[in-house]
Amino acid sequence: MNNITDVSISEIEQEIISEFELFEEWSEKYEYIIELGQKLPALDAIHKKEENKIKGCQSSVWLHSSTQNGVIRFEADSDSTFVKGEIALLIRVLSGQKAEDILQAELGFIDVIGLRQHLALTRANGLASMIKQMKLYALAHQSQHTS
Amino acid sequence: MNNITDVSISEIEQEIISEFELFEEWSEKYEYIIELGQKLPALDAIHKKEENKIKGCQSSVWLHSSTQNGVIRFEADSDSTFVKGEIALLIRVLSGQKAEDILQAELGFIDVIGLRQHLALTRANGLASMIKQMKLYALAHQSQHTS
Amino acid sequence: MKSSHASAFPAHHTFDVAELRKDFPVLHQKAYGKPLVYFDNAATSQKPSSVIHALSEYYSTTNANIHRGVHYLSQKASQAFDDVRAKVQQFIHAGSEKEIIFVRGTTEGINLVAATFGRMSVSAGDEILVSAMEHHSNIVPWQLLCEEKKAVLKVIPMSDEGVLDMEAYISLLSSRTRLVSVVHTSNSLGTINPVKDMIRLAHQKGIPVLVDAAQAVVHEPIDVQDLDCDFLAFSGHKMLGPTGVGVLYGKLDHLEKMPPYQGGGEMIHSVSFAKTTFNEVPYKFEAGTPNIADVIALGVAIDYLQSMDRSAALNHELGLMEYASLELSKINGLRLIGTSTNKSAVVSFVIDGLNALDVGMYLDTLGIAVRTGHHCTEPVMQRMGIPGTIRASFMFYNTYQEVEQLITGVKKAIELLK
Amino acid sequence: MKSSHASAFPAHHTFDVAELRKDFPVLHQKAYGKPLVYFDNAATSQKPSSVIHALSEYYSTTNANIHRGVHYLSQKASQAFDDVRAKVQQFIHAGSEKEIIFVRGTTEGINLVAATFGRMSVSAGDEILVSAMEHHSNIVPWQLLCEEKKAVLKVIPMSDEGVLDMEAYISLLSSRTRLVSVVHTSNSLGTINPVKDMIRLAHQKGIPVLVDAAQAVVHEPIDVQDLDCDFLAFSGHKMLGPTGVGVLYGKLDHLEKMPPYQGGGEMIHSVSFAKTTFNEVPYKFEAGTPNIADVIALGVAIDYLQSMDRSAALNHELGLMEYASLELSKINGLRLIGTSTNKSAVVSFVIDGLNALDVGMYLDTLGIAVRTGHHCTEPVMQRMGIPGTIRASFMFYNTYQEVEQLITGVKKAIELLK
Ligand SMILES: Cc1ncc(COP(=O)(O)O)c(C=O)c1O
Ligand SMILES: Cc1ncc(COP(=O)(O)O)c(C=O)c1O
Repeated sequence: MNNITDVSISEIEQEIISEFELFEEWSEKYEYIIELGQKLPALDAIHKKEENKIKGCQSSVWLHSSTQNGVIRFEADSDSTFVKGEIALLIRVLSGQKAEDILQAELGFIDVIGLRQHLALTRANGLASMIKQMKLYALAHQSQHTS
Repeated sequence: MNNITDVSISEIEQEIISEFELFEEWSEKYEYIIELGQKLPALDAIHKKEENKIKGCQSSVWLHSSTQNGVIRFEADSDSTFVKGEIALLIRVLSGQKAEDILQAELGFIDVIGLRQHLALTRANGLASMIKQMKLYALAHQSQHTS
Repeated sequence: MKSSHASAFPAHHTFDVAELRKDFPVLHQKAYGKPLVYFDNAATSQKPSSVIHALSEYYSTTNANIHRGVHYLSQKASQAFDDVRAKVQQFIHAGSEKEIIFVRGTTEGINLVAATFGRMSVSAGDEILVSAMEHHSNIVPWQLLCEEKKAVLKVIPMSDEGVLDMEAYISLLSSRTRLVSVVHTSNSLGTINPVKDMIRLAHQKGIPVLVDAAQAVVHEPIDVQDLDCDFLAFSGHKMLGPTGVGVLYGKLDHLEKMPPYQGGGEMIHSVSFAKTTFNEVPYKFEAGTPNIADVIALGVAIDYLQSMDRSAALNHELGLMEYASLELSKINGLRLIGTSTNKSAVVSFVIDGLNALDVGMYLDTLGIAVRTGHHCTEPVMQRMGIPGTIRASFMFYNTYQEVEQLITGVKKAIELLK
Repeated sequence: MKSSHASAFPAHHTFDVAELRKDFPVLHQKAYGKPLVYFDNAATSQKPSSVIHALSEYYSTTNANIHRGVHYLSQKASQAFDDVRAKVQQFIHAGSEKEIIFVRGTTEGINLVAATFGRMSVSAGDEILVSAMEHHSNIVPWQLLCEEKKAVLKVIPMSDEGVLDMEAYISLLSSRTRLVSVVHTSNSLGTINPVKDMIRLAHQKGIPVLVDAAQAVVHEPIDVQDLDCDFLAFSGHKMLGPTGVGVLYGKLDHLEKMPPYQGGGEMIHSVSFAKTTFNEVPYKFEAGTPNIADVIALGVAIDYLQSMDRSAALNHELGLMEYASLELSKINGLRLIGTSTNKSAVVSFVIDGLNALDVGMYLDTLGIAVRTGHHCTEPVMQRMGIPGTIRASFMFYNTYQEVEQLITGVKKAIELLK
């Protein structure tokens, strides 16, 4: 995840969609996302500070963003393993991409793999807020570089 | 209506119930009550004063009460012919009766002849308030005479 | 909606009332064994089967509390509920979903504005401006506010025809006016007010405007952005939807500045005894478990309206109104109340020497449902010098034959009651 | 409702859950192809077919606006509506029908009291007393009131078991206390508070008491005269009725002295721009078209409850709760939250190292509906030092097999998530 990726956002989204096509049941998707969450490297303690915190209704997310060689890197953590799994997907899609690409990303895969109806974007967790934060960071980065 | 009656309240109620048994349809009852209303003698203008007025939501009633030879006499008027018809029935039952009998009257005939469901006692007219006023007058009369 | 306006729309010969009536089960009821003629639509509209079915369907397959639940039913219910907010937004052309607040009805919508926006912007000596033809629900909340704040309620006068005096309106817009709250379509007179102009004039002086659209939404398309109103309220039950639900639209700018209304679940971000923070708009104004099922059924009512040829429906309604007005006004001693040239499908009238209640009850014996009395607009009756009217209000599912029954009924009532 | 209380009622072997379940269509739904296990009853209860049918029936045969209409449908609707007020009176043993006010739900009931009784009786420096286990709906209205009036919100503390500290309560009842507002049965802990004693103690000092009975009415008979509470609020949707309707009970004495809440139709006696007079209690508090259909359906929910053997139902619910508590507490790392000996049919728990949301979502994949989080009682979570709980709440239509599925599910969740 620390590497700069050459693969485009939509290509990665397509990959994820294909992976999820293997699952027929919501329970299988759930278990896969949990697995991704369990595998997500823990965020450095120093980044787990208040200003990086995004509070959802039932879980918290810490998001650390940085810039490296013109692309943006995201690292994140949560107290919920499921949310960590969702984070893992988002990071896979957005981390290592250019600011303008992140800003333009519509992240249709969230709908396609059936996460949206499974509260992914509801108030119960911070995923919607996390996407917003990621885009805001990309925006801030972009205006810094164009101004 | 000015005469003192010997017939008891429940006997008169029974009479009215028998009369209404002739009617099958609500429209027939309506027309009969209108007829009674049209026949009710107008109240003397001097009694149509503010303190005798009982305001319903859609019609007004003026009620004049007096005592004669130990019984109570009611006269009344309304701007609605239908309400006048209801008044005519109430007067027939209660006017000329003794205070204690008026106080005890349950006036079950209103239910039996099917007036209650036809807004007789709803807020649309002042009938419920009128019965209350008649009873209050009887009560005032009674306490005057026992005290 | 000029009276002449029936011709502004091409005649839709395809508007098939008989077919539409099949969708409304109540219309096939009998009253005292007689076919029901329902002309009390301004009080509440009847509901199509799809709306009725949506309620049973919801309670039989989905029912759950929304938004904070992680389980299947709760997600299904939340989704269905949230979809209606987007649907209402589109229905009234609001700029954002956040501008749509679910309330119990028009009355609660207006009270919400009075208790929040009103309390925050009105001080002693300030003025609130309403019209002479308001429903009690658009009078009493302002009277309560004015009493609390020692502010003054001013009234735009109207003519004998029931038309607002626009010159008086302009001169009543003062530097102390904090809000104009005006009815779009009068429920007792049928008058359609020039709200768009009124809003423009108020805005020229920086005065916000609330529109009471209770009688408007079911009859004509409403575009809040085109009107540029600051607030707009309506009731579900008057637009084919269920009782217990309505909508308050508010411009985002205002909503964000307004304090919360009721406190409780849903409207908070976090609660502690030390410090409570409020949720964002529109949730800030929706305390407690919402009326989930009825909101969902309201969405189905909107679907129904949008699936119709609305201009043909309006055309038909105005046709009924004009026909009824024409025939009634031929009757000796009968006087129409509310004769604006810009009218909705409402006919209000009085008959010399007859009590409105007696006439209404007589029509009832024939199975014809009209409303009598002041229609919750007592000041209109005071202005017109009458105790009340007999009112027939039409909906697209009414027919010319029904109007004929009404005319015949009124004539018979006069015979009987005179 | 002591825990030991299962034996206080004779065992009703005739309590036939399978038969009762037939009345509740949602219980026969599937979630992801799995039979639904509905344990989110404290959030909202499911509805029997009779209640669902009452809604379709009303809209298909009766629908009309009430009280001021003279026509057939309006009289039918008014009668049906008014009958429910009498039914509710009898259901909670109120002294008079006038003491029953229809509201949207518990939240609105409490807000109504805060905005009327509260505003009229609280001044700067006065105190309102609530408990540490209140739902947000019984905290935020008082915080808003206290902020407006510069009054102080005081809190009755509770033990680690979730039991109110009665000594602290007594000492908190001060000469400045204007109202005690306390939950009858906690939705997150299950604790049943000794409200009758609490009311007696408050009354000794002349302090009125509001009871939040949202979680109580469906499980046990409530007698407001026996409790002697001054106000009591509950929601229809938590007691087998529809969303969008609830009840506020208030002692007539109070209600008559209170100013109106919302202004509009129904709540007035007469309106003019010069002088408006208000209707009598309870109408004074019911502005606008009421939620007619849902009120009528609430009446049917009451009928359903009253047709049941309620003590057998309670016995069954408490049995489920005790069995679930016993089995869950055997699980390593699992901790029950709320262990009062006087408990309702709610089991709340946390699991070491696991996030409640993850567990809830896992159970959901099995078709088991529980609720996770703070359950709109954040201060309870703060007090217990946890972010939230997993909560299973039971109704008489739940079964022991379903509880076993829950236990198995929780064990599997731990395996998967650890
Ligand atoms: C104890 C308690 N009080 C109040 C409420 C609020 O009820 P409603 O959302 O129906 O207004 C609830 C429901 O969640 C509750 O459990
Ligand atoms: C013009 C107008 N405003 C407000 C209302 C009040 O609507 P509701 O009773 O649904 O709150 C009505 C309904 O009677 C109305 O006709």
